[in-house]
Amino acid sequence: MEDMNTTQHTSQKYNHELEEARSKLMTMGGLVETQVTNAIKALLERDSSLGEKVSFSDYEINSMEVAIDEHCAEIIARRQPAASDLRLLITIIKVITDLERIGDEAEKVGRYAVEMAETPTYGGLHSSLRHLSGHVKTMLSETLDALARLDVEQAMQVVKNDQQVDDEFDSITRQLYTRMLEDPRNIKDSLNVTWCARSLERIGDHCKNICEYVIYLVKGKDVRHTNLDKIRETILGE
Amino acid sequence: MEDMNTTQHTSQKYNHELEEARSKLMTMGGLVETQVTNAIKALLERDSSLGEKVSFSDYEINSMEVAIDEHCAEIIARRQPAASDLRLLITIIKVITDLERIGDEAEKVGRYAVEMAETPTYGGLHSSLRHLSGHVKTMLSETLDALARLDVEQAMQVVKNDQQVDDEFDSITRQLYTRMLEDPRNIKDSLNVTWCARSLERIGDHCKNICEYVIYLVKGKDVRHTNLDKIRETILGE
Amino acid sequence: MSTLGILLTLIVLAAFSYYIGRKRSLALATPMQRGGNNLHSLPSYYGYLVVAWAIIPALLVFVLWSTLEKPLLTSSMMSHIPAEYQDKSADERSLISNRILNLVHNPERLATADPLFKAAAEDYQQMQSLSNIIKTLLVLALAIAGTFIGLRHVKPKTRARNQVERVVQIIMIGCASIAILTTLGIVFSVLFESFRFFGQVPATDFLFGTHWSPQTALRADQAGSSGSFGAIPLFVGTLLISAIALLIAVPLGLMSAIYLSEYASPTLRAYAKPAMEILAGIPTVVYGFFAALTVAPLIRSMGESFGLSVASESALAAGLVMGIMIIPFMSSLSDDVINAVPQAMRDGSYGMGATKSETIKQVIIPAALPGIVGAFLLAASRAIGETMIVVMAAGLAANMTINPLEAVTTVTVQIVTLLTGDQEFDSAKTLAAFALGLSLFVVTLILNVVALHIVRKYREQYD
Amino acid sequence: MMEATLDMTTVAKVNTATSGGREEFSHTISGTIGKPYLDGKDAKFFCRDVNVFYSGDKQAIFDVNMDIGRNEVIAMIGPSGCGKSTFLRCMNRMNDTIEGCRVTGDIRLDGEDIHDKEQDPVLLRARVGMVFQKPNPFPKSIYDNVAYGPRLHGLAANRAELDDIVEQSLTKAGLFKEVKDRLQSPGTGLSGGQQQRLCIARTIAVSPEVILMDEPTSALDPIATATIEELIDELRASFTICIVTHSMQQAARISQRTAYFHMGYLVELNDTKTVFTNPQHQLTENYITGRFG
Amino acid sequence: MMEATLDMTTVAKVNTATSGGREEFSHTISGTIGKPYLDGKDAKFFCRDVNVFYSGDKQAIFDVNMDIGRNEVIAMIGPSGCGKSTFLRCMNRMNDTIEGCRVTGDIRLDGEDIHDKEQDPVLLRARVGMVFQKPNPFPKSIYDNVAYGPRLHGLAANRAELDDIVEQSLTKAGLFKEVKDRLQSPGTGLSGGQQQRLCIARTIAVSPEVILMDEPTSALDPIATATIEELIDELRASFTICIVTHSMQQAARISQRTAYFHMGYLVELNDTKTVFTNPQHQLTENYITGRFG
Amino acid sequence: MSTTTEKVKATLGKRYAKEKRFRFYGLASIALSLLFLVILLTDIVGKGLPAFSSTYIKLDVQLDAPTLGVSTDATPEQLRMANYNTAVLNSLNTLLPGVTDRKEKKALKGLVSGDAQYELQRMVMDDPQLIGTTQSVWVLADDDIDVYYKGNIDRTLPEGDRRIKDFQLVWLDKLEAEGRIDSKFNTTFFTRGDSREPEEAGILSALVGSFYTLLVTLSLSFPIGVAAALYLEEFAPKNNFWVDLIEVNINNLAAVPSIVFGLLGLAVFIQLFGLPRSAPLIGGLVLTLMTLPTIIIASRAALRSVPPSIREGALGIGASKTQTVFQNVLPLAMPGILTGTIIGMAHALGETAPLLMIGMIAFIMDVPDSVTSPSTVLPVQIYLWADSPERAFTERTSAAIMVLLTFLVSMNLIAVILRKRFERRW
Repeated sequence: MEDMNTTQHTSQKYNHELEEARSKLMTMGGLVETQVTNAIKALLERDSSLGEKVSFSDYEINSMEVAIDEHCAEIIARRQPAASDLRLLITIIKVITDLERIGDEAEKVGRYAVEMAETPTYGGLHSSLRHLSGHVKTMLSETLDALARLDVEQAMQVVKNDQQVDDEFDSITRQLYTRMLEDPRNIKDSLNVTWCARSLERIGDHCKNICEYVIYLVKGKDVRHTNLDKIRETILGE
Repeated sequence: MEDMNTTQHTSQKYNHELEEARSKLMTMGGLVETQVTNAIKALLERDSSLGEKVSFSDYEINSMEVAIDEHCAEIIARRQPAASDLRLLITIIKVITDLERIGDEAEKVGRYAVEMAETPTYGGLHSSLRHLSGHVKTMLSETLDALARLDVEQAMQVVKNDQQVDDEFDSITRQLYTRMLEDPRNIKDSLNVTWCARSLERIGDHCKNICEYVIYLVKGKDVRHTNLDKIRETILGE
Repeated sequence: MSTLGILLTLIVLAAFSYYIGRKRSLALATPMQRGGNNLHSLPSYYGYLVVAWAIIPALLVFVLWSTLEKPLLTSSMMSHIPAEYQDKSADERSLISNRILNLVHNPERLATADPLFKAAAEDYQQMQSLSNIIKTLLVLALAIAGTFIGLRHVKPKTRARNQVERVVQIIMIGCASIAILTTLGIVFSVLFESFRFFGQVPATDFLFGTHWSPQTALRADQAGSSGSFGAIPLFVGTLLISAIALLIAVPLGLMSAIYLSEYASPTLRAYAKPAMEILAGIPTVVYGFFAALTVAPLIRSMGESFGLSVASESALAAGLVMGIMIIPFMSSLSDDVINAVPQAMRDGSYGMGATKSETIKQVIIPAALPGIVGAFLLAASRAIGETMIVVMAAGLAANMTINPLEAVTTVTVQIVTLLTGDQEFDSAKTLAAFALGLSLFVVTLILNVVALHIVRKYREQYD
Repeated sequence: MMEATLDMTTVAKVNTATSGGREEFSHTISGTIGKPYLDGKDAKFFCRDVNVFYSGDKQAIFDVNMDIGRNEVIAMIGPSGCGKSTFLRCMNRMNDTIEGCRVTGDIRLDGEDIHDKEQDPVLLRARVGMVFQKPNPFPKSIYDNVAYGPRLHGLAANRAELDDIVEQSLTKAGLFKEVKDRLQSPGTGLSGGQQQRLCIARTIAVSPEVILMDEPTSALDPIATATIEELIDELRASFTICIVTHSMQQAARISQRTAYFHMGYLVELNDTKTVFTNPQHQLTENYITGRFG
Repeated sequence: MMEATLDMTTVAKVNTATSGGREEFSHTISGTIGKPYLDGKDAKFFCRDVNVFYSGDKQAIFDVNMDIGRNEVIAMIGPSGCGKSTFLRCMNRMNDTIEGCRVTGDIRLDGEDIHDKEQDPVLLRARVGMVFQKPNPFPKSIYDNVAYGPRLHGLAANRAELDDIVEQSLTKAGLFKEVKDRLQSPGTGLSGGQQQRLCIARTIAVSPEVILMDEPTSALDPIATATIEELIDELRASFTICIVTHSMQQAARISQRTAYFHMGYLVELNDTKTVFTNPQHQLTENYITGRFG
Repeated sequence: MSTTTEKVKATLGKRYAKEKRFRFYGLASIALSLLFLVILLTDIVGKGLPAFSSTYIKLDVQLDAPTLGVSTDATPEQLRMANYNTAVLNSLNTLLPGVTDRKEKKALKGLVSGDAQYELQRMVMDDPQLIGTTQSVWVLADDDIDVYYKGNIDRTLPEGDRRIKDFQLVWLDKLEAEGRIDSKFNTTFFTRGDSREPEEAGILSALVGSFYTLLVTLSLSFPIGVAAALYLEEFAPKNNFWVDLIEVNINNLAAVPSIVFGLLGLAVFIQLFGLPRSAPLIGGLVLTLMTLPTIIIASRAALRSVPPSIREGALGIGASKTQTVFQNVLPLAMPGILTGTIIGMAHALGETAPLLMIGMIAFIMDVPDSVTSPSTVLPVQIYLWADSPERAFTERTSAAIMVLLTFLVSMNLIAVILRKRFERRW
């Protein structure tokens, strides 16, 4: 089976239910993306009110997670899905956990952004942080794109990009360490930045997870905890 | 329905499959617990070889996660479970994600333990860290216990305890900050300790998640992202 | 040995050959694990196989011999009588042969018989006993030889079961073919005599003539000596009586069936159905008696009280009783077809809010209609072919009328009249009966085939 | 009225049939668990203390209480012989056609007692249509099958009206497209699934308010079953539908509420989602999850 | 032998039946997808290029190739009329009993060609037992039902041996406990599920190597079905089992491998888990997920 | 309330009226049919019951040797040829002395049945010692006397309109006063063959004839019928020309008028094969051909009612086709087959028309002793008697019908019981 099943179920209602689960997922994804964007914006532009907004908006994502989980459980109970439908539902169940965690991380970033809004500059860190958050934002939006379009190629791209995010995070950590050594007054700010960077890095990890689920959904193969070359081999080679 | 269904399915094989899923879950839980214990031990006793062992053992947990996921998907596809059986499977699918993350955190702690084995002392932090890790260990083992015995009371206790862990983490963070300000040479170590504490705190969070799933599994009610009083009300009051 | 003796001996032989056949197969078998053995078939099949070898050839020869014995002996006997008798006509020769055979069967009369016949009879007796001895010996020899041949076939590899089964199947095919033979027998016997009849009386006269008076004159100079054989009055009479019968039987039978299967309580059904069946089981001769002695006088007296002239053997009486006779036939056939309509159909209609009678009229009857039409045709065929009632209650006078109060005669009545009593097989009068039989057969055949076709199509719909 | 019946405490010790012998179960059925009652306004059918007896003393249904809502699909499930079909047949008094069957209790359709002396079963069955296990089209043309009910009850004043009713009913049953060129050919010539849809069209044609379905797909293959299930969902917009099914999956797929019957008792009546993800009674749970003994 | 048949390229344009009319599908069936072949050692049945024709030119099965393993439960699924039952009946030559049915191709049981002239269908059927859709116990006592086969084939030398076979067979069929006190009562007096297990016991009694089952639970309720499914799983230890079922869930529950038939073609034969979580052919996927057209 | 409800309500009254009417028609049909049955049976029973008794007259017969013309040591042949007639006459003369008129004399002799002298003959031949004694003997009265005593001759009619004249009535009154007239159970009816004299006529020969005929019919039609049914239902290839032909033939033969079978018997068995006329063998053959289709059709129906799953089950275990059929299907179908056979036999027993064709209509006094000796059968006997004008024959006809019906009803009863008994197993 090369592509996802696009024909319709005999039961329109079943189609509708699956469609609903997917669109809820995408809505949640959109919400999470907004949260992340806002958090990053608040962080970079030191917008404390936006940061606050982000930290208060997390409950929406949380309640969406619960609702989608329930919806999926109901579909499984009522429809006895198999094959691609079942994979879709399991993927959704898994993906929303990651999305919710991304939301959590965004919330944290938002909270730190409020705290850090007072700090004049992050010094040289600003550009690194901007770079990292740009990367993570792209990664998230590509992830959601791969999820929406069930695009395996793009998902694999994201998995690959996660390494870059990790590398960037490492470089930021090193910079912060240096900065703290340079001037102990920076320690508090630097620590906050570290936490933010850490959260952003984790968002990247979650994106990677989501993309792995997308590959599972489309290809029926679980590629988690497998290195990239192997994934490529598994998916395309065979 | 007051308790979990303990009667047997007409299909012995089905019983067996569900039992297997559960026991795999418990095995994974055990493995994670060992990892966490080892990681903490390595951290507190500055045992770099144990820390290395922990950081290399994570792949086992990862592969277990994939295997259990697959097993659950197969049962759903083949058995069309409903009611408590379905909740069990969904819970397992959800719980293993958290377990795997706990494993990841343990791996991180292990890695930091290796790094920090050189450091003579953590100063006053040692006892705080010991305290926190003791707490987390208890929490994890209580969580696994609640999971094994499907004990809602205990699960609720764990959910409650998470707040303590968070508080302890905050106090450690504050101590570290002070320590870094005191002597910039401590910064590197302190940062490592922070990361470890952070990981331990996250393990606590994951334990809380798992316990919320246990409540869902037994009571059929999703209590995630609900505050504790409300949970009590939902579960016991109604 | 007598026929019975030979048959008994064969039965004993069969039992014996079964026994040794079975025994032998067991002796040849090598046992395998769990009680089984290497025989292809169960031991009893080997027994049956030997029996088949022993009995079938012997029995065939026996039957063949017994059938051919008498004609052969007779012809050989006839060839031995003096030449002056050989020239006689066939009739006379058959007369002579009958007389000789008579002597053979009644030996006490031999003493007083014509010496010529006596010699022939004695000759015949000798040949007969000789033939009997040969027959007995031959049959028994064949049976014993068969047993041995059969025994030689008893080997573990022999597919005894398959062979026995083939034999059984051939016997069954033979049995099934008797139906064809019967039809052929009917067709040829009736056709043959009918052709002879039409040789004497033109078919058109028979089919379109309106005057029926088959009595050939005793003296040649009497008027109408040849008789007249216009069968139209008979056909009209038959149709009249049948129509009366159907007029009574069809509505009554159909409505009874409907009531019994759709309305009646189980108790009523339990009593009424067997009661109707009794009506069906009463022999026609009883109905005839009833019609002739009770109904006909009753109708006559009732008719007279209304000032109508009613013949003592009126078509009405015969038709009425025939109608009664056909009621259970009609009702049981209708009952069958109504019950064949699936319950689901009724539920469907009740579920729509139909009343019972609406369900019956609009769903069940239309669904059962082909079956009911088939039943009607079969009833008609039955009425046309019915004999005893009309023989006893309808008249002999071939009136061409459709007045049910007059006497009419029917085809079957005429056949019986013409063929009972003394007959000469060559007279037109006797042969006319066969011609009538032919028309009766053809008409009922057409009705039956059409009816059965309809019923079969109907059944297939719900099977 | 809800209060009056809620405190009813028919505590029955239930013997659960095992496929082998009979084994005593400790679960008791005390009233009905779940949401058997609806707001008075929403209830189309209102059933209280329904008991059904078969010839002699054999009781098939024990004190069933339930409301059936407007435009909902309610599914009745349970092991064979649990009384689900018997209960269904109470609702249009089809049990009247069974010798020796006696129904007691209060069943109301839009507030009218269906056992009332004034209530006519013929009229009732026009209002409460029924579809059966085996497709049972009459041996008439497709057109006449659908026109049967309207003709019977004199619902169409003339041919044009009748044509209209037939076309609409067939359309609603999702069959019109498939048969519009052969309305005069016999209904028995259709495939199993089409026949069943024809039966549904026939039932719709008299514009009933409620449609009862007694295992409508048990004689059909999965494909035809899927089509019928889809149709049932569409029909919900215009009718109240009660469906008995031995396939719990089917109940899960098509119903809004599910009633679980056990040995003549209504054990649980709840939202379908709840029944299949979190049933309240142990017996329901056992049945749903395949723990039969 | 695998290589020889793998490159077979029966490319057939398939019309998928929709419940309404027929619609052309673009999917092609070119050979069988999945794992139709086993190692020679493991294969109990070996089927190559099996074609079945009904009276005249109607072809019911097209070039089916499959191996059936020892002690596996292989399930055959597919829409009605897909040929799954027909194929099943090839394997013990039950198709011989159907007028005008012609089977071509190579079917081997343990390497022996079952269509060989030397091969007696009667003996074949003793080796390849069959259980049918409707429980069909003979109207004899339970004992005689089970003893029928052993008597027929002369498997028991004496009464004690026969008793032994009967007891063992009933025990294997999970029925002995339930009926041991009434072995002489008629088999038709049992419940549906018990009857079906009796039929299984009857089949086991002649110690077949393979048991074919043709929708063995379609006439049973869910409880009896569950018991039979459980039994099938236990029987797998001693027999090779081929089961035709119209319930894909059943196939999912009990089989090791699942074969999907479509319009006479074997579309996919794969591990059951694969078929139900990740089928390889679009047609299989459509059927499994309920996308019928 | 919806418009549907209103519309439906409007039509209800009319619909229920129709329903009632229809129901009534059905009930009336059944009532009418059963009424016919009751009338028929009461008519027959009413007419036939008297035939089971007959009137006897007690005579004191002097069996002196001279009158009889034999002595006590006479050979049986001589005893048989003795003159018993005179002895009877003498005793009558003694009883009713003074009869001189020729007509009256003849009437006097006609008081007792012609059987009286044979009754004496039997007595004497049984015990030659009776010769020389005077015996008091109950002898059969003449049929007219019998009819009179059963109340079927009205004394009040003018003398010319009745069969018993005034002087006879005087005699009878005298005899009755002496207690010499009595009514006893009619054993003659069951122990004798046909006779021209109604009081002597019995049904024994017809019964035996029927028995032989049925024996032939049963022993041929049952095995052949069952074998044919088995072949057609279980073995015959479908859509085969010959098999279809056989089927069409059988179905058709079942509905061919019975008289046509008579024609067949006449033309084939008697003319072609030269088998003896009037023999149970021929009757049996003809009836076999006639009942075969019935048995085959009934057997096939019985076979078909055995569910195919039974066959599949047996085949699936490895039974061959023949084993399946004989071990599983046939035993299950047997009750149905037997029922069909019994019903076929009942038809055969009641059948008349074809037997008329093959000459079983002959006047047979003797009881047949084999399947080839000339005989008649019960229904033909009924037919023959029904034609006889004597009132006493009408009685006996009805009585014979009662006997025939008894047989038929019991056969049908057996069939019903059989069906009931074995139906339960399904």
